Amino acid sequence: MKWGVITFPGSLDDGDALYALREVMGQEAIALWHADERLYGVECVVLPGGFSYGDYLRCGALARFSPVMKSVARFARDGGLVLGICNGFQILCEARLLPGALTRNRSLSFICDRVALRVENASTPLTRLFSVGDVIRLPIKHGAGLFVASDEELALVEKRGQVLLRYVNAEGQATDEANPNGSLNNIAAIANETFNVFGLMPHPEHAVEADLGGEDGLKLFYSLVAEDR
Amino acid sequence: MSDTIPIALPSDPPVTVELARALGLTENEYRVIEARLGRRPTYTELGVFSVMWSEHCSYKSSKLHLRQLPHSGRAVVRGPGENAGAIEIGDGWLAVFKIESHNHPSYVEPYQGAATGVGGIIRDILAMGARPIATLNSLKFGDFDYPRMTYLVRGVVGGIGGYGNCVGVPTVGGEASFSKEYNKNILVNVFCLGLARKGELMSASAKSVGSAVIYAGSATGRDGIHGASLLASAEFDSAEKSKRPSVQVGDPFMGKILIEACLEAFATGAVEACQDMGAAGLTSSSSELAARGGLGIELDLDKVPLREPALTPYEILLSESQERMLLLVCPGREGEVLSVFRKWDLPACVVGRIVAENRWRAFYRGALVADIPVNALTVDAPVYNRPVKARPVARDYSHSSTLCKSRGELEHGEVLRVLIGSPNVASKRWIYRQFDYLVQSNTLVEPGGDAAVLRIKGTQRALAIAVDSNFRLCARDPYIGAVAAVCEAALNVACVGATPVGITDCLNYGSPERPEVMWEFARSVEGIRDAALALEIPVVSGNVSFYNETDGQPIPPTPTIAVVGVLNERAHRLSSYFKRADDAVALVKGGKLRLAATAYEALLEQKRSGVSFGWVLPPIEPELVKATVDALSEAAALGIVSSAHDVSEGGIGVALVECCFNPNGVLGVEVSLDGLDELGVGEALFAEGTPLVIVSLPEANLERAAKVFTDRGLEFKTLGKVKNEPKLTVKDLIDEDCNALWEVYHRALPRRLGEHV
Amino acid sequence: MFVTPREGILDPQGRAVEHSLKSLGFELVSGVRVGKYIVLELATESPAQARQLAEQMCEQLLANTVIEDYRIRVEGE
Amino acid sequence: MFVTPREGILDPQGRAVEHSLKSLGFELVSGVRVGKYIVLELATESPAQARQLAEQMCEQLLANTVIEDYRIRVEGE
Ligand SMILES: Nc1ncnc2c1ncn2[C@@H]1O[C@H](COP(=O)(O)OP(=O)(O)O)[C@@H](O)[C@H]1O
Ligand SMILES: [Mg+2]
Repeated sequence: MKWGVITFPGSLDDGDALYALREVMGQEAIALWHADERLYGVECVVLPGGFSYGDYLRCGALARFSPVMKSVARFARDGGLVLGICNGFQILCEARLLPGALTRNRSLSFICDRVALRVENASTPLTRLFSVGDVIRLPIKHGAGLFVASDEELALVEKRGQVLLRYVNAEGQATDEANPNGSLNNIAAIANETFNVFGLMPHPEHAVEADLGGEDGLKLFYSLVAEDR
Repeated sequence: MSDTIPIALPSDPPVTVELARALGLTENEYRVIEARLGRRPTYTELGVFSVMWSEHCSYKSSKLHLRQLPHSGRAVVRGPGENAGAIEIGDGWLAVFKIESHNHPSYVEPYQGAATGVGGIIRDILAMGARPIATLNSLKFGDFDYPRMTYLVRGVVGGIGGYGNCVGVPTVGGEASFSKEYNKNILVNVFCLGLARKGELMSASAKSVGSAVIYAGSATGRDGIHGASLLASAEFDSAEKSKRPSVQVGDPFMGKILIEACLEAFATGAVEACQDMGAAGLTSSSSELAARGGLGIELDLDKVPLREPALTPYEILLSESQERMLLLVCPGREGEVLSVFRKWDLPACVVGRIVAENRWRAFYRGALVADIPVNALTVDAPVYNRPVKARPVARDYSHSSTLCKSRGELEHGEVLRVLIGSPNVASKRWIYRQFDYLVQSNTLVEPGGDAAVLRIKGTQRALAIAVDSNFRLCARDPYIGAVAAVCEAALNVACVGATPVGITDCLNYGSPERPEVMWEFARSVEGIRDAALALEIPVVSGNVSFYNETDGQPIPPTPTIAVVGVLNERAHRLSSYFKRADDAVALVKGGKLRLAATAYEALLEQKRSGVSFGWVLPPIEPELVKATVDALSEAAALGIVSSAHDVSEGGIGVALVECCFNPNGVLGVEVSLDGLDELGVGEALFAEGTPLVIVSLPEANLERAAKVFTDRGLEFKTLGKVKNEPKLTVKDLIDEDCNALWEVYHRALPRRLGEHV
Repeated sequence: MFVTPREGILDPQGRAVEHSLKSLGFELVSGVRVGKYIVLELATESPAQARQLAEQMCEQLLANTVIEDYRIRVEGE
Repeated sequence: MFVTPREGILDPQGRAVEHSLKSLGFELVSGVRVGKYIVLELATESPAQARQLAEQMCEQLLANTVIEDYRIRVEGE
């Protein structure tokens, strides 16, 4: 599968995503530039983590106006696979390609840690190699990962099965203590209504080697590869 | 042009000795300036001299002493005097690193002060043509009860994360201590390491006449004028506000773009030399670039991008606005470089030229406003041999009669719990949880270990980095304290299995005009020298921060040492925590156990306010530390030990507890300290020492391992065994639940900061 | 322009600030909301045009209407 | 309460927002400053006391007076 990883000014984990895809998984992956509208025929677009435009105003707010985002929106409407990680998730929400919004962690401080996550829906392209209820461990590192939405929207997101991952404790329960940032319903990852656009706060690209914090992230990427059409 | 005399501007105040003094120059220095110029300086020139001759830029009080430090070695590619040191680490890679202080700004405005400290050191590394891959920090705070301290702690930690996280350079480790001596003068030292390909280091000296001087990055504002120079070169008076410059605000987003754009610009091959605009901004970067190449420079101040209109030449030259770099570009290739910056949407323009004549000249609105011999600003700046006056230091080491004073009153388990719950010993997770230590995908050993370990992609190698200082020892004896800081940092690097290859030091002291402080400084430098020589590690870069005093109270001498080490096989790295149950636990020991200047002593003194125990410092033998370092890397390479952890604050007991905190599940340990009999057994539990290392290993390897250590003249003493059950048992002394200790250890800091975690 | 978190939407910052204020001894405080205050100049003489532009800016960029409300004040209106 | 970056202090956020607004076609825009806007209720009848309390809160917590200025508006004053 051919992947494209976008570099916005201030993207930080773009190189790490490319490293994971190319060096660890042996996939074909190219770097996309924010000012270039073309997507060069990629089959999955990755919006990486980082601080695009310094997170000024709101996280993701300024990046969403990049020229490349026009094409990403079109690509998503046509059913293309789009994966937003951390800052990428924030950009996708700002661009209204995903519901809800991400605001500052309830502690108001940045958190870098490893967390347990429970798979909530295993029949999406991002999660198809998992079973519902699987508990995985991924790193998080963000200052604004608190997922919010209006009550109605949240109810819809839940009802349609758009919640993909929830923060849980070691026993797999979505408790308040296991919620690192205060996200509503412990939500860590969601999909759009048509299940081709995904946003997650944890960083799968930082969990692809046993030496560096485990391999649970690999399985998420491989799920998307399995989706290869 | 060279015989025109620079003009004064209508807005310039008259130049007098008083004005010179107000800018931090002495009357004598002012006279020397007049003599060098053969005339009275203009206001602009006076400003330029005042920053270039400040302690911060000229190292005038420290230079003579620093010359003693060993800075050569087979692997050293660049030593002191450059923007950072560089060491060859194999596979065609160079490690480029340096540590720097940002103490005063962080006290005035902790968030921005710490943030700009991170930004500044990152650009020092960048200027060498290296990609910054990690930062570490060393923080000294005061007592939590001191009024502004929680605010300072939160601000500094927030600022380091705020900048580091956003600029994409992982913060992989550091240290933090809390002691009342730093109440009014906290220390924020930041270390940065970058990687460069061999042969691709950027130069910091002008090469050819006619090269273009390109200014890149943020526009110049009024911020930080006389920031580093005056603020970092004069003591602090809490009542006096006038010396406080307008605070510098960092823009990490700009910092990140600047990294990418500069590296891309360097790759064109058109850039001959580069320097960041740090302390004394445009003035120091331009004059130092010219001086190193034995050339001159002409600057057109009208071309400098300004944030606000109507900045005077004085302000433009002295501004310390952040995120700015100065590049020298081969004549005719300016366009290539400028187009890279355009791609990144970053302001950049030509602001001057390199000239043959050894002059530093600035033009403003077409007129010459400064014309100074380059060397007068740099190599010929004043150097002082300041008077020193020794403080008495107790020299006789004996530990006989005093020991019993502490016995019988405190229960050992209780002492241990108090120690691991004290801010200096407790886990610093509250701090590093706020730092991105993962970005760039190299972090093999995360914060919380003895040293950070980073892989070098595409090779089997890894780098290990540790920063250390020991304020308690330094306050007692600046020589032993400095030796200890070097030894402890080297041991921390060795504990992950790496071989130390380079040192960078950040020397924090009070006013050099006090003979006692100057003595502390001189003794510390001797300590670093002796330890570095014995350990055979060159000192390749460093930084001096004087005038760390407020209301006449200097801080204790505080040399912060960072050691970088290399692991040839990253698979050989050791963890600091026990790996598995049934492994044997042993203590590697060289030299004497020590109770003086330990966390335990501080605790006892606190409990019986004012009582001094009269415990005296034993000497440290760096040769034994060298032996330990060598033995550890050999043992790691042979694969015969599972973990290694050096004993530091809190002593053997605390180190054993820390070893039990395996992140995959807390383990336990059962040991006996019988036979560590130079002290009464009770105190051995809390004794510190250098070198002292706890190792764990499969029992089958005990004999081979013992040989590796004892062959080098070290004691190797089997203490007991790792247990699956999370209990810490020390024969006759301790019986504690490790999970409960884990809670105490990890919740102490957040609790002090008023958080319910 | 004033951009504030919407009624009914979680405002972690407001909550944290309220908590801090209370622990500093400001017990009379309640209902803290933390928003943004954006000041800018517009090179136009017409307050009506200014308002219209400001509204567009808020809708498009300055506010995220999923979670924020905004208010505009035009000098000279 | 309105908390804004001080005159002369770098406001990277304001600069970034201005840049974006311009590239969105709002060319008439200049001098963007982004600050904080904090609304809260105080259980007191006296506007004078309210102002005094608000001032204390700004000094102690809400504004960082080294780099920020603040302004207070009290309803009913
Ligand atoms: N300011 C800090 N920033 C990041 N990490 C820190 C900081 N302070 C402490 N740490 C982490 O905690 C670990 C333990 O610190 P410390 O007790 O000082 O180690 P040691 O005693 O081995 O020198 C360090 O190795 C470091 O990784
Ligand atoms: Mg250690």
